Amino acid sequence: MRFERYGVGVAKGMVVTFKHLFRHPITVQYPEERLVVSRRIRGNELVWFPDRCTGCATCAKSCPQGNIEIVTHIGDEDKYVVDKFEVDTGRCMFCGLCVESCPYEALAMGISYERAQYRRRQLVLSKEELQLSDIRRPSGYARPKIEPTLPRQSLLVDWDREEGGQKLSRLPLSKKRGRGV
Amino acid sequence: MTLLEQFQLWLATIWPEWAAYITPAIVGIVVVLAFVLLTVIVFIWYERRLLGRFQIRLGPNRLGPEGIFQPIATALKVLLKEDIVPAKGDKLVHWLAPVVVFVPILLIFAVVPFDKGAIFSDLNVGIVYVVAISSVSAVGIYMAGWASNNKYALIAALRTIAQMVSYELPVVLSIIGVVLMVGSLSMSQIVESQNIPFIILQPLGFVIFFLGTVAEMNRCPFDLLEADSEIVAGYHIEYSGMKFAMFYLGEYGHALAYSCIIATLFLGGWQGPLLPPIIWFLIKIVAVFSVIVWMRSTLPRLRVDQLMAFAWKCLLPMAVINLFIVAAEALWLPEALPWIMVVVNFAFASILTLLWSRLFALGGGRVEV
Amino acid sequence: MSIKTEPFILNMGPQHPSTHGVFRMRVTLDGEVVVDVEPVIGYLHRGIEKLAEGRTYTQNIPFTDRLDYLASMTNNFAYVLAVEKLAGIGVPERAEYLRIIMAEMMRISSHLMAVGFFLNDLGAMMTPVLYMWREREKLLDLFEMVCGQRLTYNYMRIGGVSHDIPEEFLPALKRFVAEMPKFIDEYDQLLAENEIVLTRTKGVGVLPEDLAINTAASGPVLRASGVKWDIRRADPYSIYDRFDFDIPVGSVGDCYDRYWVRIQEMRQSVRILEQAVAQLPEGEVCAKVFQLLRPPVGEVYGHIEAPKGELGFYLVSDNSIAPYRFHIRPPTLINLTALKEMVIGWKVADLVITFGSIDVCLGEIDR
Amino acid sequence: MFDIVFWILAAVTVGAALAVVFLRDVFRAALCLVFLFFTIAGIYITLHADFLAVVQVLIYVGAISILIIVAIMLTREVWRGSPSGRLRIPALVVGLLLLGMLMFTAMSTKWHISDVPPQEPTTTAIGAGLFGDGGFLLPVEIAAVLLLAAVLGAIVLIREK
Amino acid sequence: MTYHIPWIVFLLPLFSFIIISFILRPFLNYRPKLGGYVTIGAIGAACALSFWLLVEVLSAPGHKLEIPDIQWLLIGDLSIHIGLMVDALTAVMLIVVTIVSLTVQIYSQGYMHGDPGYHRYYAFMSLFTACMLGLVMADNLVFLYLFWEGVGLCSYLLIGFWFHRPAAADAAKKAFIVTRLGDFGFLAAILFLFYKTGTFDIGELHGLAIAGTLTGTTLTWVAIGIFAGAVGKSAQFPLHVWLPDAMEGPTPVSALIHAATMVAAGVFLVARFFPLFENSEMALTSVAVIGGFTAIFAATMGLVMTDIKRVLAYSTISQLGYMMLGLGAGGIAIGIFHLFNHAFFKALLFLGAGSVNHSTGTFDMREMGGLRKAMPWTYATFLIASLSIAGIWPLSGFWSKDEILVSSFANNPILFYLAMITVFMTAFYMFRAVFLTFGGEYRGGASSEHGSHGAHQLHESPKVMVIPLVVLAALSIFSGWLNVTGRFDEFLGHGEVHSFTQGFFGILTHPLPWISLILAGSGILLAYAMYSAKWLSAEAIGKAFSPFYALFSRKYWFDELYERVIVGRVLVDGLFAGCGFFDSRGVDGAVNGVADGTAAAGRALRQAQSGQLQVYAMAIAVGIVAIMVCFYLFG
Amino acid sequence: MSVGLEHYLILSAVLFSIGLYGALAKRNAVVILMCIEIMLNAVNIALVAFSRYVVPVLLTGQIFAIFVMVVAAAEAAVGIAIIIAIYRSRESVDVEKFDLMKW
Amino acid sequence: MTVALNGEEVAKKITEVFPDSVAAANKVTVVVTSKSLYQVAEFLKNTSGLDFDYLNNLTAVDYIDYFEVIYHLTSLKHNHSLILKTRCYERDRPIVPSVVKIWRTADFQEREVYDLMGITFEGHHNLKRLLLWEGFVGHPLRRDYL
Repeated sequence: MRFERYGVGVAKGMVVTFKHLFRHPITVQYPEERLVVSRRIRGNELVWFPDRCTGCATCAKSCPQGNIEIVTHIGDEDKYVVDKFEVDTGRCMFCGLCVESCPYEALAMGISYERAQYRRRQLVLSKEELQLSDIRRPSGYARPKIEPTLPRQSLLVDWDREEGGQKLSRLPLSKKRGRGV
Repeated sequence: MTLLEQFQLWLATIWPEWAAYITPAIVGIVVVLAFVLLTVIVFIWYERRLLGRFQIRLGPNRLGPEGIFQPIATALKVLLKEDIVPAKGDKLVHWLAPVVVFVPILLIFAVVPFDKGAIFSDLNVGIVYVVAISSVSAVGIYMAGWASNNKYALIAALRTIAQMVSYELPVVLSIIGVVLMVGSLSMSQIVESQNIPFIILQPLGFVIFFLGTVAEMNRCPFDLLEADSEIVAGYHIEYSGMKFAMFYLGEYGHALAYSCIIATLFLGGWQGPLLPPIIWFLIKIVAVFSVIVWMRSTLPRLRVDQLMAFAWKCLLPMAVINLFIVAAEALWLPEALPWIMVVVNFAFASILTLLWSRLFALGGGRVEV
Repeated sequence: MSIKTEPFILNMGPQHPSTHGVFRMRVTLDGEVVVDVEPVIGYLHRGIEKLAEGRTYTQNIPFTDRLDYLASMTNNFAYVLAVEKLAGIGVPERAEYLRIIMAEMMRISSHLMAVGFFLNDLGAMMTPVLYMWREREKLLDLFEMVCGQRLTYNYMRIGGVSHDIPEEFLPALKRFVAEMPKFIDEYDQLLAENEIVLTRTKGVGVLPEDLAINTAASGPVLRASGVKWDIRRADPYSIYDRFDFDIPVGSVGDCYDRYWVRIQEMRQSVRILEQAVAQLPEGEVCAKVFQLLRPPVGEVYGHIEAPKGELGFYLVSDNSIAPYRFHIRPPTLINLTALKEMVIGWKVADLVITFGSIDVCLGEIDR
Repeated sequence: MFDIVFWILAAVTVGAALAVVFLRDVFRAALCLVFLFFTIAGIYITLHADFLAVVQVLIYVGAISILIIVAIMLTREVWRGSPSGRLRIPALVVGLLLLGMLMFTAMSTKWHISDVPPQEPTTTAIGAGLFGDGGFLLPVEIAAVLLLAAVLGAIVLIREK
Repeated sequence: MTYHIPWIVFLLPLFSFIIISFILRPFLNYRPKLGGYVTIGAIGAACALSFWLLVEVLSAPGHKLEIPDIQWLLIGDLSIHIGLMVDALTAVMLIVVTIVSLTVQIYSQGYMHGDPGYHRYYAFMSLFTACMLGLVMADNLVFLYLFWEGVGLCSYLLIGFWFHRPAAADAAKKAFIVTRLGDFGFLAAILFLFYKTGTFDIGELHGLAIAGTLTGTTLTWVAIGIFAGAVGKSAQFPLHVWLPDAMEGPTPVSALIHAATMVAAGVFLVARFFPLFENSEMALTSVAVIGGFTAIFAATMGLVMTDIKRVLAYSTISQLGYMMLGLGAGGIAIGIFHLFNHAFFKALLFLGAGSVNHSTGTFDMREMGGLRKAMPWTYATFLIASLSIAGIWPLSGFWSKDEILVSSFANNPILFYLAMITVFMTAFYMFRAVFLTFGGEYRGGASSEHGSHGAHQLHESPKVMVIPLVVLAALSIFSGWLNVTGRFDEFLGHGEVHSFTQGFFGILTHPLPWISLILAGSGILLAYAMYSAKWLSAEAIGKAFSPFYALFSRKYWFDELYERVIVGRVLVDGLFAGCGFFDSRGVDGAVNGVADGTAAAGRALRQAQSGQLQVYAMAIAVGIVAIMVCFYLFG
Repeated sequence: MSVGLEHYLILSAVLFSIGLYGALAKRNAVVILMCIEIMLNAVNIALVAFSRYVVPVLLTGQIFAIFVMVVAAAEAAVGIAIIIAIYRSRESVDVEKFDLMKW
Repeated sequence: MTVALNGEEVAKKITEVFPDSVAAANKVTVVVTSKSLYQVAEFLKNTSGLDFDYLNNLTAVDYIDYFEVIYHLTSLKHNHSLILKTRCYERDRPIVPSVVKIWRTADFQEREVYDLMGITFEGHHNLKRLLLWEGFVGHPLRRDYL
């Protein structure tokens, strides 16, 4: 090594880190603070609307993993009645192809991201579990109608944006406690 | 006359001799240990927070106000972990190694003057004692690397030997520069004779000493013993639990000890205006430690041959030249005019830096195989 | 002068901080000097090529996400391009632009990781990684906004892209494009001139030009060796011929050149993004393509310039809904071919940084 | 006070020395040697030779023991242990005889013990003794040359042809 | 302060050597010029200080500076001092050495440019200069001898500078061995002198010689021994054979060492011990005779050489003979004055030859020619030097040479006639060289071998080489004028006023200069006739005088004589064979007898030698215990 | 009897004898080197003890001890170099296999 | 724009030098016999005007009747490309000469094909399984592997 620049390079780098010492950290204090996720978030669950579902199994066919298990019988009015609609979210890769392919918008991605479980079995979601509830809400992925109803995503690009001459050094966060957003 | 000796004299008037001899020793040990352990814990927290801020993170901030109790939680977590000894390792040596690393570091604090008279033992060979004792921990690191029966650890052990031995030379030579000015090896006298801190009088000596000690305590950019991207964690790769905690404490204790030594040798120790001396001393060690953390947050690591070349080709010759200059000045410059020395030494420091950056290369590194 | 020692074998990996995944190098060391290296791979082998033979063309898109997971959108892109070429499908104009915007954002994101972890391998204690992660997070936010995921996007579709971009996307992207050069300057200031970095990287792990071509190295690795070969220019796909950008070329082919080329490519990508954003037309984003696509019998080799090099898909169709043969030409596996020649005689630390400077992704190597 | 310290140190020293000789594991023997060096430094302190004690630690613990440990590593004889040779019994006899003679000499000789209290600190005195007038300046120079020659010799011996 | 100056003058080049070879070593790979700058700086400073010293000496009483000694060794009662003496002789020599050395070093910057041994060259040159300065300033014999050998060593190293060439290596060895023969005499003389007087101090020896304590045979033998050293170093007959071969070294080396300074050390040595010689008629006569004979002897060989450097080498031997003649016949001042002038013009001639070589790539005059146009500066300076060496009024050579002629005329007429013939020859061979080299048409240079030096590539040497030539040319013109009024003689302590010190033009009123000028002029004319105008055919003359030609060109078969007769017959066949016989029969017989007995005993005893360290250590330990037991039991 | 010169001398003698036994009896060359270091240290103890009790003013014994340390350092360096050099050619550090000096 | 050379023209050039080496050729590909593959590859790399110095991709397809090994070649100098193929019909032990000596890049790719498709490349210096472990039974990418 020849210090051809007398250590100027080292000093320059040290100046950069020193400058960062006075910048505001970008860390988010999860779980007290949460970033608002995208409106199109593909959270790790699915939401199934039984009333819209015709039991056509397009979703099951489009799934690359063959994760969706659907059992139907022909009920009244020559319509399929869904007996079993199970999704193994432990094997699901949340590609969203089932949601995209559903012709009746009966399936949607969820917006939740805290779905860790202690047992693999618990990741297999049954027909009842998949339905819309307080903790299971659909995201706007491939569902343009839902999309505008969701809150605006917090972006890191806006982190030190200046607004009205004032520098925002905080991310737009949702401070709500509890699961989901 | 240190405070402990005064205490001992006073005790001797009321207690039997042996008790008067032992009690102050115990009191001193307890005070120093308490200081070291407390400060180390604070330093661990401080480094993590500071490093976080350098990296635009927050650092630990959950436990206690500003996360001050995080090191304690970490320590608890580490203590509760399973103690693993490699099956083919040398169990006794594996157990001894952390002790051998940690104890010498504690011993260094025996001669650190925290305040006027506040020194555990004002040895008249204080600074040589520091150098001698700190070289012992190299043996400990070597033992750890050996006993782990792991190739990464062994590489680290070999690096230890090379690095510690190489960097000891420039460190000692730059210490001699200080000793020449003071005329004594005693740490308290070194502090007392610094009306102008030696960092101003001997800038080059300070830089050499600082870099040398950073290498001795294996901090970035000389942290080749632990180089996590190359040899994973080096010598403590096979350590866990309490024994790992000893190494961890030892590492920070080392940093603390050398911060103290740097503050004592070059920054004027506890001397300073207005504030009480102990506060000044703390400010100085924190400042030194902050610079070390700052370097760690910025600089990449040297390669092993460059590290050795840096010691032998850059630091050692510069230290020798610095020693000559200081010796000449100590001989010939009038005592009354220290500022001439400041000017001359700064000039020499910049000239030498320029020369060395122009003339010395640390070598290519490729070996024909 | 060297002291004679007996060489010993060190298994670097599969669990090692610097192997960027589960990669193993069986290294023969003489002291600290590398005498021999043999890469041992396959720890992440999932058999994607075999799996793909049993799935439809559309269903295979999510699998391509999992190749180079640091640049999954690019993998989508390469795959759908190959399928479109095989089946002769046209793509709407807006979709072309969106694809290129995504590909270039992906390139920046991938290079940020590559450079950051290269510097981390040098020992720079996570700081560059964290700084670069900050910019990468901004990009990931944008990706998430578009397709709802941060890592495996599954965004491209045969005939276009799956969704149009939301309205807040373009302002955010413009803002990113405006501030990104400033941050790249900051990276340069942080370590590009650092003496330690220069000493560690200059002349280390040199891949000479002829060897680079002979080992079919591609991407920044090839360009760092002084070969001005970029598929975006040499064999323009999609609409890359409409953009104005330079191809940074190294001179020596050492680790520093690879680092430098990546930094420069980020600047060029920002340039392309600026142009693409300015020209973005309105319109459809996906052509009408039958879900169970049956391309005519034939074969195709489609390749694009992925961030890590030439990413190729070789597809054989037998007019069924699933490809008859699905082969991926992974750039980083082939870039690794010359690893042994690059590191022999250097130290362990140089092996680590040379490996880091190649910028591998094990998801892609093992497939 | 010093008496107790001396007895403890002496016992530990002799124990460590015996361990060096009789331990089978060479690496542990070397560690015992390091320990021995330490205790000898302690013995120097009981003899009011503080500078020498520090130097003992610096040179023996910091340098020589590391050399020895490296040598053990490079020769890789640790697992083969440190067996005794054919000369075990004669060596024991000679050692004991020599010990007897030395102890007899030490006990029977009338030493001229000086009443002057020991000097402390010794650093300045040793410095003056080494470099002062009528001192050992020439031996110091020769020692320096010896060290240089030893280093060069070691390098020449170690380097590959 | 004045006392320090000689030391500084001596130490500057020495430090330059140390700095180049030990401190600058790591940088020289990428800063090759550094070595040259250091040397030039050191010698330049030494040169400036030498002038200061000269001024000091001029103003000092008795032209002698008192410099305190430093005790070096104390062996018993004998104390050897390191000391320097600066008197008039030393001051003159200092000037000569430093000026020539400085110009040569500057010249070498150009000449040695790009040589892989560039810094080695400068290191040796510095060392040589240091030794030479030490030699001329030494005030005792030990010191003197040390540097005497030192310059010999440097000469050896520099002749063999291109040691990969066998010729150079052989020449270096030859030079070293032949000069050792003379040094043997010198050493013997020193030891003998010490045995007789008990002192090494030159000043004291002078005193003893002048006071007459040292007389008779002792003095004569001592003087002859010292002169033997001088003969070796100054390449006088019969030890002249090494000098022509020494031309294998780099040309600047030839200029500095083998023309201007080291070879003149022999002359200096005789001058230094002149009080000893003065008191011995025989020694003085032998100096003169050897000198005079060498002068004409070498000149004859110079007539026929084709290698320009060899011509100059023989010319050097011849001129050194002149100096010896001057010393023997006239005294210190006359010999040294010729040394003084000769140093400049001979260095100039060599450097000129080097410059020619730089351009043509050869030293063979038959392949040169016509360089006058291509190298005007070299030509002009070479011509000045040639005129000067030929003794043309008013160039410097004229003044010193004719002074020698005058003094030899007064002293020994036979030598005077020989010297007169030499004047003619000198003029002839020098101008033969000038016309062959610079006149006529270019004959191809080294291109006949490898074609790299075509005529169109002829060029003047770079400035850094030309400037030293010009400086030396100026000195060759003017240095002789110092003695126009006899100042130089006076300075060197030469009492009698000479006929030659009668002013610039006054000299021309005497007949002798005219004779020598005519002789020199006819020599030049003959050379012109033969080699420039071609009135006479050189080949024809060569044929006509073929026995002489053969004799001259084979150098009187001296090399063969030494090789075959002395080394082959006398040493190998005679001495060595005799010794061998005695050794193999007498000594070996006795030894073998003893050895056989010993071997038998050894065979029995070696059983104890197991080769195992610990057994031996055990023996030692048992021995110690046994001794202690014995001590207690019986002591 | 309080600790005096004799005690130190006996300690020195004991250490020296142990070292001697080790140097004579062990087969591993490195261990022999270690034993030699013990012997040197024993000598040093004696020297310092003499210095303390016989000539406390002069400190000559301590100065001698320093020289002994210098020699010990040199000896360790050269000795280990020799051992390693032999190890390379003989693949062993067993002194009973070193019989190069035989006959 | 990379120009795909007409296979038939290239085939003509090849047959001029190596008759009987081309098994088939069409607009985009040249199929050569596996025996002459090495020579043809060398020819393609070293012939001026062709200069295929860059082997983009090497793979194999199992067509049940035969294996086809495909070489995608590019010339960086002229910016043109060619698809070279060879076929081997023995299902038990298909053998193709290795081109590692010509294009170093074939090292890993041939190993991969050997691993997954079971084609032996003769002359490869280190033909071991690449992705799967030693001792794995079968070659997964063959059509008959289940």
